Amino acid sequence: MENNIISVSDLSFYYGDFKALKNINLEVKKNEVLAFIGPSGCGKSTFLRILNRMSDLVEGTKVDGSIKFKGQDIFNMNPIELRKKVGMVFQKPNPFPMSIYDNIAYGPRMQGIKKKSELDKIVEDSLRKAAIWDEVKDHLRKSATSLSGGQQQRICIARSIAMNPEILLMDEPTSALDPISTLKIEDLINELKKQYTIVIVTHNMQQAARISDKTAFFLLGELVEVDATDKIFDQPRDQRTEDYITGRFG
Amino acid sequence: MENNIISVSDLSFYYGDFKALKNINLEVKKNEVLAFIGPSGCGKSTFLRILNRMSDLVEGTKVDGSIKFKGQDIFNMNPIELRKKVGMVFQKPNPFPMSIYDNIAYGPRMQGIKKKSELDKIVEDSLRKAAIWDEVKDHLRKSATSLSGGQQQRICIARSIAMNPEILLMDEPTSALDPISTLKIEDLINELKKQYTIVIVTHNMQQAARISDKTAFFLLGELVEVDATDKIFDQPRDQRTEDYITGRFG
Amino acid sequence: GGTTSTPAPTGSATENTQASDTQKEDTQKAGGKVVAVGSTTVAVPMESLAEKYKEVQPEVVVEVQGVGSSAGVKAAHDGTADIGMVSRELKAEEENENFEVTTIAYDGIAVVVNPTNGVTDLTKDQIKDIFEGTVTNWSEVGGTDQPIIVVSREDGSGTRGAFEEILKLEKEIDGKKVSSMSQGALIAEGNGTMKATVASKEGAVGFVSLGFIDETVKAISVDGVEPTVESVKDGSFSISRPLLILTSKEAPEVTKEFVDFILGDEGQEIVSEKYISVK
Amino acid sequence: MEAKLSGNTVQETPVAEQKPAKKNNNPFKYVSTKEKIIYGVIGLIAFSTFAMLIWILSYIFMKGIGHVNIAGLMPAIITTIYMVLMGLVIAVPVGMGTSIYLSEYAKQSKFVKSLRFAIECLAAVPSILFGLFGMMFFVTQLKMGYSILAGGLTVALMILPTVVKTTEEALKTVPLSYREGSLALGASKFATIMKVVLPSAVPGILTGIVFSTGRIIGETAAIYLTAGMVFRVPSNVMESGRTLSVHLYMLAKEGISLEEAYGTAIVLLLVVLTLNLLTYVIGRKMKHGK
Amino acid sequence: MDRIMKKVFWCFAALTISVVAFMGFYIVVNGLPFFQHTSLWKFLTGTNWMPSGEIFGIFPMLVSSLYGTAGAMLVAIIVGICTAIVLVEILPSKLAKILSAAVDLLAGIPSVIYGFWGLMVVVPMINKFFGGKGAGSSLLAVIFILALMVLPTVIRMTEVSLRAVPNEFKEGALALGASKLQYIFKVQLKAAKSGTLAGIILATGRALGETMAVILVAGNTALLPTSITDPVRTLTANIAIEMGYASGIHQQALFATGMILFILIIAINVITHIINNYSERREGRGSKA
Ligand SMILES: Nc1ncnc2c1ncn2[C@@H]1O[C@H](COP(=O)(O)OP(=O)(O)OP(=O)(O)O)[C@@H](O)[C@H]1O
Ligand SMILES: Nc1ncnc2c1ncn2[C@@H]1O[C@H](COP(=O)(O)OP(=O)(O)OP(=O)(O)O)[C@@H](O)[C@H]1O
Ligand SMILES: [Mg+2]
Ligand SMILES: [Mg+2]
Ligand SMILES: O=P([O-])([O-])[O-]
Repeated sequence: MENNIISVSDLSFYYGDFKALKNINLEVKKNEVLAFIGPSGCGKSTFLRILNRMSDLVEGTKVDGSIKFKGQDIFNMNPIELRKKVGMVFQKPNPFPMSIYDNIAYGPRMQGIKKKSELDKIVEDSLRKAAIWDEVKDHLRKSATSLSGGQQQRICIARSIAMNPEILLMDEPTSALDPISTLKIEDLINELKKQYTIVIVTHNMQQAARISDKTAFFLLGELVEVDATDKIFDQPRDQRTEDYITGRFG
Repeated sequence: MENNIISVSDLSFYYGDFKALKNINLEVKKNEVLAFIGPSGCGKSTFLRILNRMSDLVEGTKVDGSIKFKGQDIFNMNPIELRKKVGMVFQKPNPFPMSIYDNIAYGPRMQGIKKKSELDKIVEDSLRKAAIWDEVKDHLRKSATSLSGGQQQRICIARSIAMNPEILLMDEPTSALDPISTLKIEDLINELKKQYTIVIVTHNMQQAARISDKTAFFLLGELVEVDATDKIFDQPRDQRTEDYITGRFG
Repeated sequence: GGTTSTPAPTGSATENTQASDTQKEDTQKAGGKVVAVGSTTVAVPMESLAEKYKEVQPEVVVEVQGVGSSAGVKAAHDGTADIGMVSRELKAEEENENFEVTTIAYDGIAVVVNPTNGVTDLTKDQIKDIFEGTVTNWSEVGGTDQPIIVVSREDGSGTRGAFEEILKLEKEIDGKKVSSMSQGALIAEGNGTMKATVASKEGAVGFVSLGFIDETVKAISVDGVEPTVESVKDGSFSISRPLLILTSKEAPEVTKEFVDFILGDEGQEIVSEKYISVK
Repeated sequence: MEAKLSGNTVQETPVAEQKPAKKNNNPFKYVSTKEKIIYGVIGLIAFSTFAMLIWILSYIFMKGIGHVNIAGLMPAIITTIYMVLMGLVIAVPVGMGTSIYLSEYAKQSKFVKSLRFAIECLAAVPSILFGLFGMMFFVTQLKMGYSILAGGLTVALMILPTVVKTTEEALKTVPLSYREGSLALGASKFATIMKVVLPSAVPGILTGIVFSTGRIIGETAAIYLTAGMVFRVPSNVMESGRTLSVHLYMLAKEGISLEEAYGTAIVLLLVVLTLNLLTYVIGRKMKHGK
Repeated sequence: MDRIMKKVFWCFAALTISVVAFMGFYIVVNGLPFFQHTSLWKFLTGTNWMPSGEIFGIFPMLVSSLYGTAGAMLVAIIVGICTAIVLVEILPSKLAKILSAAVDLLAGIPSVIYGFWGLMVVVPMINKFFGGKGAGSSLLAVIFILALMVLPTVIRMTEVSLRAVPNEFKEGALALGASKLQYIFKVQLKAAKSGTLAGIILATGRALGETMAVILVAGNTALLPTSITDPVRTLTANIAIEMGYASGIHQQALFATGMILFILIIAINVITHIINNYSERREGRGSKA
């Protein structure tokens, strides 16, 4: 149990009267890559966004149940502190309209780090870890929005890494990218999992198969099944999972 | 040869000084589904948009070579007439901000069809062919923009069909859609090919494999290879095609 | 300039005003319009005259635009106006032999202060000093200790021109005669603004046409003489000037008739309520 | 390790029930003191803006409410309407035609860009300059005299750049995909503009028109320098007239009847308010129509 | 049909262009001869304006116009941006909607009403608290009224561009553990820069060009102000006040004043344009690399 970095118990979530998540129970281990799959609208994003309380931003929502991050109830935490430890990467790469350097330094500066040398180091480290240092090291002052989609996405990952989080949440981080960029991000994820715990939402089942240790299948707000990825893809326990995976669905 | 509805010979295309397409030669047979694949920026969309001269809209472009539609040089045709025969469906569903009915009736009305009964018939037929009649028949007066993405895309297909074209060009028609809507559109394409010639651009190689008879692989403005789809995927002649298809690329 | 000026479909219709009884509506639309442009001072009696004239000549419309004396001369010359209204003597460069200048009344210019001001009488020299800015506190001229706020009119105003001329508010710069009015004076646009400004600022002093005097401001006696219609008429109040109108010698009949009306008994009676009639 | 399947019996979680409540009750729970101060300052500044608005409006309404004399102001109201109609009738077709040409037909050459820039500059020119021009050119040179015509032409000129610009902006917001969709169906360019582009741009164009109307209603100097200030219902466009704004200005200047000035100000405000409301209603309708 | 309509639209465009060109030309032609009488330099730097003596120097008015505009903009920018932030990010959306409508109302109030209110309320108040040579009619009153008048423009444009900042930025910042204020000041305002700037430029033009409201509260003394409570005359007021009384060389001088104003406004536009182009090009260059 101590090994669980996140424990979700009996979580339900409502948009107004609409119950988007129904009594979810789930545990995530340290340094594990967990993939969420499921048809559109099943609640993958919703769930992911609760994990770092980005869901607070939506008005008129309600949570039931509890989520513990390293044993601490996240709803009793300062959300700002929580988000520093639980980073997030979005579907559409969203670098800020500033230079590459400022994008990465944004978080550390926010935390009060002012010293140039220290910032330089963080920026370089993060960009290296995000496997994009070589491509951008000569134009750190260039606007991040002028990069290609795949590069932007890696900048966003670097931006999260610069905060030194413990968990990285990724919501379809490659769905806006071309196949080659996608491959690069997947390689990166395989690299990152040595250090971080990663929860990733994906539409693409091949992707889930390629990169994740465990896979969770959502359907209509329910968590149907979660298990080792091989197992989910080869011999799912639930008929619905099987239907979905074999593409005979809906 | 008479069977070729489109013959492209030695076509080059320039955006200003940039040669986006390089000496393309290609033939499309009647009632065939031809898929264009290739990495981002290789010129798939550019090529597709030349086929119905939507490329005219971009200033500062230049075409070399010829394209024949049923033996007639398209660059000597009235583009308006050409576009009536060569319909187009775009990546992002783009229904007009009018009712469903008016969307479908837009083209026929433009051609001078005013009679209500006649229009009604065309609207119903087109919606039926686009496999969306049952979903919308009771709200034909509803705004088309309020439909879901997948429904909107089928409305756009119906809108093209209402013009009774001979060819349908589709530029990544499912890339903005969820898997279930995608499946529906794919089924629809399989249905439509009985009647229309279809040229489709897709990012998704599985999709190309599922729906097309022939596949053309583009790379950096060149048409590397075009052949029966099975062949392209199982035993491509060109090394570059193989690299791309197996994902070991770039 | 002159006759062709009257805008719009007028022209021919003015000639047969006699036909008015049969074609009343037509003439009213097409014919009688007299446009009077110029001095804001003259505009006041002109409005009353126009109002009265409507009873005498219902078909004729008189438009009065109080925009300033110089504009009046210009409008008359270029034909924008049938009547130019001027509240000062014409300048040399404004003389034009094709135009007739008619005095319709005489007007006094009163020095006014805020009603709260204790000062009631000033000499001409004191007034000059005040407006030139050499005297800056009311205590220097017998009032309470309060800064004087000088309010003047805009350059080109007939009232200001006449006021400066009569009080010799003039000096020479580079051989040119210029106004010696304190440059720090507030500028009020038109007689009305002048009155409103003086009425709303305690230490203010300004000057307006006699016709504008009411209880919101206090008129000062000059050298012991109160500014009234009578004192101007008998010449004991010396700050006065003629009110003029400028018309083309080839003015259309409607205009001439209106001018005749102004100079006639009825017209002068209206004028004499606040001004000094020419009779 | 094993994830539990969902749909199990609901556990009792007393903490859970308090959470949402806690979240909503104190939004400042984790806000630092420094930030609280910043919030306070910003809030105060914003509040002062609205306090000012309320101050102006209430001041004028309190002072003038007993002196609203619509019948007495009829000449000014009618002149105002004339002026607005005249300005719009001239400027709107010309302005819309211009922007349609510039954004839909013209090649985006340097020349077109500089034209667009010239028009943009003109939009920033103060109205007094239009008045100056109108007075010298229309009133004097073309011998229109002080008249509704001269005034109308002047205000038309004044709003023309605004109409061009707002129409262009509105056309810009129409997604390219609409045009492509229509053209790909074999529609001609003109048909595309009339049937798809313009209808989608209507809300934006309308806003521009309302904005221009507001500018005409509120204009003073440019109007009295060209349309004069005769307080009477004009019977044709060659006659002079006095709009509400000019009337208010005259009254404010004269200072004779301040009550009447306040009353006029109220009427003027009501006209503007109605106009605003109208835009809002039309805007909403358009949105829902979609 | 298509071609005919193209011609028709072309005619409209040609008409607009010629009208625009003609107006600019007209003002210049009527203003230029004046500079035979007084040199441009003397005109701009002369401190005396005495039309009766044919002495024309607009320096005090130029300075007053610039002071008034700068002062008003300073206030309007600070207040406007703060108000826009409150509307977009702090207030619940329903209330914000109502207040936005109120801002529109503020924008729709004719300038003469601002002037009138300024004359009746602001000027006496300034006189009471600060006094001054003009008994309240002052540069301060001008700044106050102008700030109030251009405020809606600044608020509205800022509000619109703040709203246009993609939600992704907000999510990105908050997901990094930024507080709301940190997001607003470090990301959102930066992203909304161009729209906000456009609003500021627009407002500056309006402040510089405003006439009637200014005439009513400025005092219209053509002297160089030495204190903020001194009465002033702006370029626009100069034209409006004397237009009716001017003739001959005096009138040309007013046209020349108009020309200067025209050039000032165009200069503001050109500068903005250049700045815009520059920053656009910088971004553009980046995207190709
Ligand atoms: N802000 C919201 N307000 C109301 N309902 C919402 C909101 N966001 C999402 N929903 C609803 O909640 C359900 C789950 O949405 P969610 O975005 O989590 O799905 P998803 O699994 O991420 O889908 P996709 O694969 O399309 O991203 C959907 O039915 C959606 O319509
Ligand atoms: N309007 C344009 N002006 C200049 N260059 C263009 C333009 N449109 C496309 N290009 C260039 O032409 C090339 C081909 O573009 P095209 O859009 O045809 O690619 P694509 O294969 O459709 O890519 P994707 O899969 O991303 O849609 C690219 O290098 C692109 O940058
Ligand atoms: Mg999602
Ligand atoms: Mg493409
Ligand atoms: O308006 P005036 O009478 O002073 O010219």
